[in-house]
Amino acid sequence: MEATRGGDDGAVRAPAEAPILQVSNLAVAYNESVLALRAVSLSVPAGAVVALLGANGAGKTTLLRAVSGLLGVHGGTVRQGAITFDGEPIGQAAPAAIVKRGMAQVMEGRRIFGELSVEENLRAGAFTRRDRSGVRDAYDRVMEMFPVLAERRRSQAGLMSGGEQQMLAIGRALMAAPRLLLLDEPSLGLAPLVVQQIGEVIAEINRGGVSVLLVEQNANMALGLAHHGYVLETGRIAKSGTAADLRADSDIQEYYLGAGGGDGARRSFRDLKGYRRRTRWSA
Amino acid sequence: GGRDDEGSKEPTKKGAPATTAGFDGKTITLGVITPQTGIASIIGIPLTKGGEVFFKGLNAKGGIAGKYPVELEIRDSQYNANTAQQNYSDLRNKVVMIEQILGTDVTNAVLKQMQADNMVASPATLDAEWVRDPNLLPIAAPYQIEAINGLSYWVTEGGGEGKTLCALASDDLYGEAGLDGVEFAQKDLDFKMGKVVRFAPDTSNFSSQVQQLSSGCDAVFLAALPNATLSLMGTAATSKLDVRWIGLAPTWVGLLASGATGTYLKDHFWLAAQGPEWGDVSVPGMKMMIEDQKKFAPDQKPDLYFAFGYSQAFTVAKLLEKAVERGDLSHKGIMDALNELGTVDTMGAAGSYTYGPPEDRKPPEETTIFSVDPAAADVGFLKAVKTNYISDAAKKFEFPK
Amino acid sequence: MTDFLNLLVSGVALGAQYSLVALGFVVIYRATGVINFAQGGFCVLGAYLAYNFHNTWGVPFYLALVLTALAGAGVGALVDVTVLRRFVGQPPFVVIMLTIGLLILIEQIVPSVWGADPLPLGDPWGLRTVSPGGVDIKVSDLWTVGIVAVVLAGFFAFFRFSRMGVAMRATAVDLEAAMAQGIPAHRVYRVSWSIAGLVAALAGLTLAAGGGGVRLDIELVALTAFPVIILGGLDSPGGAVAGGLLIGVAQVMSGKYQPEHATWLGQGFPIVMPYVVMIIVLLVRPYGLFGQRKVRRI
Amino acid sequence: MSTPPRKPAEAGRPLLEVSDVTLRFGGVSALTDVSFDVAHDELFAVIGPNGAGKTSIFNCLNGVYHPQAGRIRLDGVDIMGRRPAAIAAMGVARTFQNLGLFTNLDVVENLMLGRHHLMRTGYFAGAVWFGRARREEVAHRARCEEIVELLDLGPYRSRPVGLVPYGVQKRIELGRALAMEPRLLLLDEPVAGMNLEETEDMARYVLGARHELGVSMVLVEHDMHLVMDIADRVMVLDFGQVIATGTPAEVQNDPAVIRAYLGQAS
Amino acid sequence: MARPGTLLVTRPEQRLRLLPTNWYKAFVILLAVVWLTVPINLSDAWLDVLARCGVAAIGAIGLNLLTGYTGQISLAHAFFIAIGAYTAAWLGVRSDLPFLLWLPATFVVGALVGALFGPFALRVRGDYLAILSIGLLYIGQHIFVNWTSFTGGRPGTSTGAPAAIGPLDFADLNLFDQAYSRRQGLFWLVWLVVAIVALLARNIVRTRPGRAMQAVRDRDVAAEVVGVSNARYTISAFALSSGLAAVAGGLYGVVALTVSPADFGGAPGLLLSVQYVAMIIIGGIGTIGGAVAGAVVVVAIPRVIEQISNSVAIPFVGPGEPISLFAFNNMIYGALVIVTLVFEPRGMVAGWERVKAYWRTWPLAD
Ligand SMILES: Nc1ncnc2c1ncn2[C@@H]1O[C@H](COP(=O)(O)OP(=O)(O)OP(=O)(O)O)[C@@H](O)[C@H]1O
Ligand SMILES: Nc1ncnc2c1ncn2[C@@H]1O[C@H](COP(=O)(O)OP(=O)(O)OP(=O)(O)O)[C@@H](O)[C@H]1O
Ligand SMILES: [Mg+2]
Ligand SMILES: [Mg+2]
Repeated sequence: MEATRGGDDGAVRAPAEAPILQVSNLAVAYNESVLALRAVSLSVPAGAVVALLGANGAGKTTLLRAVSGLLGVHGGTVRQGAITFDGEPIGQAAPAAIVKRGMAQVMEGRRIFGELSVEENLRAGAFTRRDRSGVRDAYDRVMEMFPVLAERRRSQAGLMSGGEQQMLAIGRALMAAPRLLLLDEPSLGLAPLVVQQIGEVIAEINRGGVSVLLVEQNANMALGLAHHGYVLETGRIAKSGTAADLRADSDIQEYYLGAGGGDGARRSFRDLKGYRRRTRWSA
Repeated sequence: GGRDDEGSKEPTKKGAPATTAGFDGKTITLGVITPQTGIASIIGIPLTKGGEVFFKGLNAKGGIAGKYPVELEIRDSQYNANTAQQNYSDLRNKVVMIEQILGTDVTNAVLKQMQADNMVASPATLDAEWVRDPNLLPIAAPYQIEAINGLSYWVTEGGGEGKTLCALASDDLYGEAGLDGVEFAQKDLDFKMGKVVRFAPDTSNFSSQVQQLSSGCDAVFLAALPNATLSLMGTAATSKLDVRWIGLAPTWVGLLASGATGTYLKDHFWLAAQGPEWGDVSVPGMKMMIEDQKKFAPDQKPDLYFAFGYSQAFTVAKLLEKAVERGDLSHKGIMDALNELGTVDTMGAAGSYTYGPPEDRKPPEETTIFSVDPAAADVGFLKAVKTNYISDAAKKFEFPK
Repeated sequence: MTDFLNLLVSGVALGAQYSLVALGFVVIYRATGVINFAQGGFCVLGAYLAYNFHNTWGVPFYLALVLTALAGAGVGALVDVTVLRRFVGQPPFVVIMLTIGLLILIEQIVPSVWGADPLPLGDPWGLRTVSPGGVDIKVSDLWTVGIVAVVLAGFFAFFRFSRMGVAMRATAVDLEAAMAQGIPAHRVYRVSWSIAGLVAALAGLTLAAGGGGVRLDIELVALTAFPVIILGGLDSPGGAVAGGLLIGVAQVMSGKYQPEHATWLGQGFPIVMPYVVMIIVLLVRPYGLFGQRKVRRI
Repeated sequence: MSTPPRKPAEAGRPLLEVSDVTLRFGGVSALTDVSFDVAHDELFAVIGPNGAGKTSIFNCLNGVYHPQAGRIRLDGVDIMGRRPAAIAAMGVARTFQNLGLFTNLDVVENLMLGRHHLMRTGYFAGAVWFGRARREEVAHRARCEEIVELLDLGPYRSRPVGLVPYGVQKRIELGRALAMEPRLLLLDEPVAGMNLEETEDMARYVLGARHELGVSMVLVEHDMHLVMDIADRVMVLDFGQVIATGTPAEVQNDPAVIRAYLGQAS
Repeated sequence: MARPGTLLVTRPEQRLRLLPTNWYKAFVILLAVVWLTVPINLSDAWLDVLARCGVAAIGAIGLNLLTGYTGQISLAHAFFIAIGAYTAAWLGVRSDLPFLLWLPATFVVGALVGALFGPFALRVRGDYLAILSIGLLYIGQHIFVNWTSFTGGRPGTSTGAPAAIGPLDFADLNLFDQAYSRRQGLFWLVWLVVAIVALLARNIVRTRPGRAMQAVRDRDVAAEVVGVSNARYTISAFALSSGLAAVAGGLYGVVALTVSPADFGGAPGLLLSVQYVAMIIIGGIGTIGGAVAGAVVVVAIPRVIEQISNSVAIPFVGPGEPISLFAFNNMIYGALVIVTLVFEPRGMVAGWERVKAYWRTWPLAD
């Protein structure tokens, strides 16, 4: 799809100075043995959309887990480095406490509560909120955004189609009214029209002052929305810069956007057979 | 190791017995396999206590034959057949005999192994089928006799003549033994037989049973275990079931005498059990026990099972004395001693039991009829109505060969 | 007819006791997906605590009832804090094993503290009955039914209106996702174990009241509650009560009528009966009468 | 640039014939009178909005769902009402939208499970080991190693697949499906969650498999570039109904399809 | 970290070795030596405990095939053990079949009965199945009590079936002019069967049927879709597991000489079944070695505790103290279960793996 906004687009709020999320020099290991992140530093300025790109297994999800305090569930530990949220270290905080401070996420693999109804899923998303009217407004907005969910309010979430579940996962994260939203591949399995819509939603939320850390394989959309971007490669930050810089980068075009970045020059998937890939940029 | 180190070295005739498993030349070690934890420990603990107190008393006098003190190796069977087998394996080369083993299932579970080892055990269960088991040393009148005596008392002295008797029995070997007695009594005594209701041993709600008994019964014979009796009597009292209950010894537990149940039982319940009223020092066996109890277990509350354990230990001591006299404390030696033992008189505590070769054994026939007195804590709420009663019917009962 | 009504009443009373025990299972299951084998232990502990409050420390009975409930909740919370919280996120299997370990401990602690002999609770209900229309109803049974009703209503309100209600179920379905929604798993578990402890203590108390006595084998009722919770549906409070009543009545009725009319079913059938009912119901409805089907979609 | 889409094989009857399949869940109609054919060696794509019923078609094809009406034939044999395992043994393989890997087993074991229906070792032979079990293990493992090689799964080969990254799991799924040596391969969103590079890899694997093994495929995917590039024919579903079937070019320009699914972009 | 050895793997056959390294071979030889010498050096009482451990190990392997490998939770294991014990009594004692006939026949009967229960598992799942299986225990008890001609009713029946393989009568062993006690002989016999069962089970789980079982466990719908019939493998796992339970039951009968419903029915049965579940959890779910290790620990630990606490003085514990020795023993047992799980929730085998991994990476580990 077409990139609609860039970092320099006037429609998006200019990011404020102080980073809302700061990850510095982070190393993470699973089971005391597999090093998934090595010395990763990254920051999300308050009010900004930051895209995080990277191949499968690069460690994107791991980074989000570290930020949201969920590493322990997977047997992961932070080996070194620090994470601050709003200037305060959250390295040791419990996931619930972190969410309570204003961080919500769309998890990899949807992870909706299959046995709960759509409505209950959304209520669970608003767990940390006490303002009833705010919750009701958020609920109405989600329903408006995804009419499919409204139709199936009372049905068990687990029976819905993959894409419908993904919408629910996004809706659930929005219910928390976060200040920082972590999105792990929100467009996964969504139809093109809906992807477009999600892009708009993210932009809109961001206009409302919410900072976003966006992990996406749909690099076109991600870099279209983001002010900044990082590229993660086998646990290291391989590239970073403004979205515009990244879009102009030839490697990014090669691996994420399709050669040339524009539509005309895109390689057809049929012609891949003899194609030899360029060597990677990172060691 | 590994070999059965069973079999004593050279039985020395009439001299000091040779050392053997459970006897180091000085101390005689006996095994106990009994529930010390879990629900059945209500019975197992006082029972074991009674035995311990007896042997403390005996040891104070020097021990068996005045020179061999006795030690008990107690194992907790948890009332579980499987555990009991392991308890037995553990004990078999450490003890001269099993002084006490509680539970029909538990005893059944180890009986086979005991036969292989020539081990003698004294079961704390009054099953008649064990009267003639060469490896067992039962004491007191079996359930059948208790039942017959109880019913006989009801018919002859309790106004039961010509009336209708119903029965409520737990659906296990113990209940069956009781019902055997009822069946026998029916042939000999003048009463009509009403409903016979059986219930699974772990029943906890007796409303349907009580309702079945609510019409057409003047008296109800009861073979149950304490926990069942508690539930049952609560329901019976609430339904104001107006019958005469005649319960076997294991139906009893002190809590029955408390509260409204106690009031109900006072008028409606007789217990047919062995031994005199607690503290009835006119009976020599009881006198001896009370003396020992005061000395060695002053906190012990009146308790049927304690008294039973005491009498049991008394009988076991007699057997050991015989074995010492024969100069052989080996497992086989004890079996032989049991065959030669003759009559053991518990001085009124649990009747006189004639041992000897299995086919000649003859259990005692006396049963005491108790009534419930909620105020009489000093006798364990059980007042003897008729001490060591022997009915004519009981004398006719033949034990299976 | 009064015979039948009397039986029905006893069946309902028995069923109410089952229900109360079963409700304790349901909370834990809803929040953790674990069948708590220690529930019977909690019941026993509750009964003995009630004994202490009322008899040893002389607290008036109805106050003792409240204190017992609170103490039960405390026991649940304590168990959670000391042991269970280390197991958040472990597979249900492990936690079930853990509850078995707990049961073994409680089974030994209780007689070590209070002795093995049954004790009188000394409740004012005793064996008192009321007899509307010739049907005898035990006062203690009326109270049991009342307590069940209150607890059930509390459950409904809790699951309906409290954030914790949804949070519990969410936690049971997907712990990690729940934590990612800001649901504090530790607190959810503590709350559910406390509620389970509270309900268990009340169950223990009602079992000991009405002449039953405070005794170790109160624990066994929890075994009988297994078919009850399955019959109703492991995660359904309403189901626990419905299942309890159904089994209670069926058991009492079969106790009377099976020996009279269906002797071919063998001796001691009423004990097996709950399981037979359970198996039949499960074959028709694999998740019990009111249980929620596990969602399985690919 | 792009080679012209391959013609569906004219000769003989199609490999897969789906006619008038209707599937309802309570009130929800997931599929209404859906009909299509897939020829031998054809790559047939199914697209449509979320919840249109694409996955449900797959579920009907391999016997997980039982449609209320309609007929499904594989090579002329009616497969409606058969159990999934039986259909799999007839040569229908699939990948799952939400991943259906055996998470505690490693990569090779997962692939070996794909070959389950090609093997014969039973409990007895397995327990004895020497003889058939050993022979089969050796032979089939060798085939699986080839697939590991082909899909670049080497680095993950002995890890429980639950612990490997999402994208790799998708590749393992493809591998397992290929290990089944199917006649018909159903791919449910194989490149979801992959970046361009990985999508290209996946496309290569898929096209390679098609060339070398000659499998027919049904592809469900939301990545329009991929679909339009590699599919021979495309069917579009909306609310469980077929709204268009045709070559990628035809479908792409169908106004109904644009309205319901594609939007103005692409 | 890959083990250095695996780097050298070049052909698939090499991955298929049961004992991939010399360490494993040495370990197996060590086990064999222990097996041979233990009866010479231990007292009969301990041999009895160990024989029971071996019996339990066979049952636990069976349960692990069902629960650990196929993911079906069953608490009816005691029921199938009972079936085995009664069948052995019937075939071995009353019909006097030799060991090599009655033992396999026990497996067959157990497997058949298990297969009958299998279809329930297809309909009812997870925890519901677990409790449904408790129903089987109670119904089993009802049958055992009432079907007296087969089971002997409540008092039970004798089960000292023959234990001779050819000229070697393990119940009364005479070898090279040396007589061995029944318990020595039975130790050798039982653990021989354990070894055979473990080997066969190990082979099953690493070949096609075993993989299929694990597939059903991990994701049953997907398994079905790749061609693994859920019905077939669930039912056959039940058959296999109950067949092994029955073998355990048959051997239990040989060790115990008599069985009755009090061993297996109702509440005692539930206790026994729960113990089997404890074995596989504490040993390590989904491993054959774990089942064996768990069985040894769960069966032997109470006896070990008993021995130790009998010989040391512990404050507040003992006659006249607030806590009886026996209550204390059980408390320790309960506490041990809890502590083991706290320390290593995935069981002893996982703990062992951890230790191994630690040493392998030792210079690197911190
Ligand atoms: N629970 C775990 N245990 C062990 N290793 C893990 C675990 N989770 C992830 N890893 C490893 O950590 C690395 C990074 O994985 P991660 O899931 O963060 O990648 P990702 O960038 O999110 O990939 P994808 O795009 O496929 O989602 C991978 O090598 C993966 O195998
Ligand atoms: N087992 C089921 N029970 C109830 N409804 C179902 C079930 N399976 C599918 N549905 C419904 O049928 C419709 C079609 O679902 P399906 O999964 O086939 O959609 P899809 O086209 O694959 O969508 P997506 O692109 O989001 O994966 C959806 O509305 C879904 O909720
Ligand atoms: Mg990821
Ligand atoms: Mg789909």
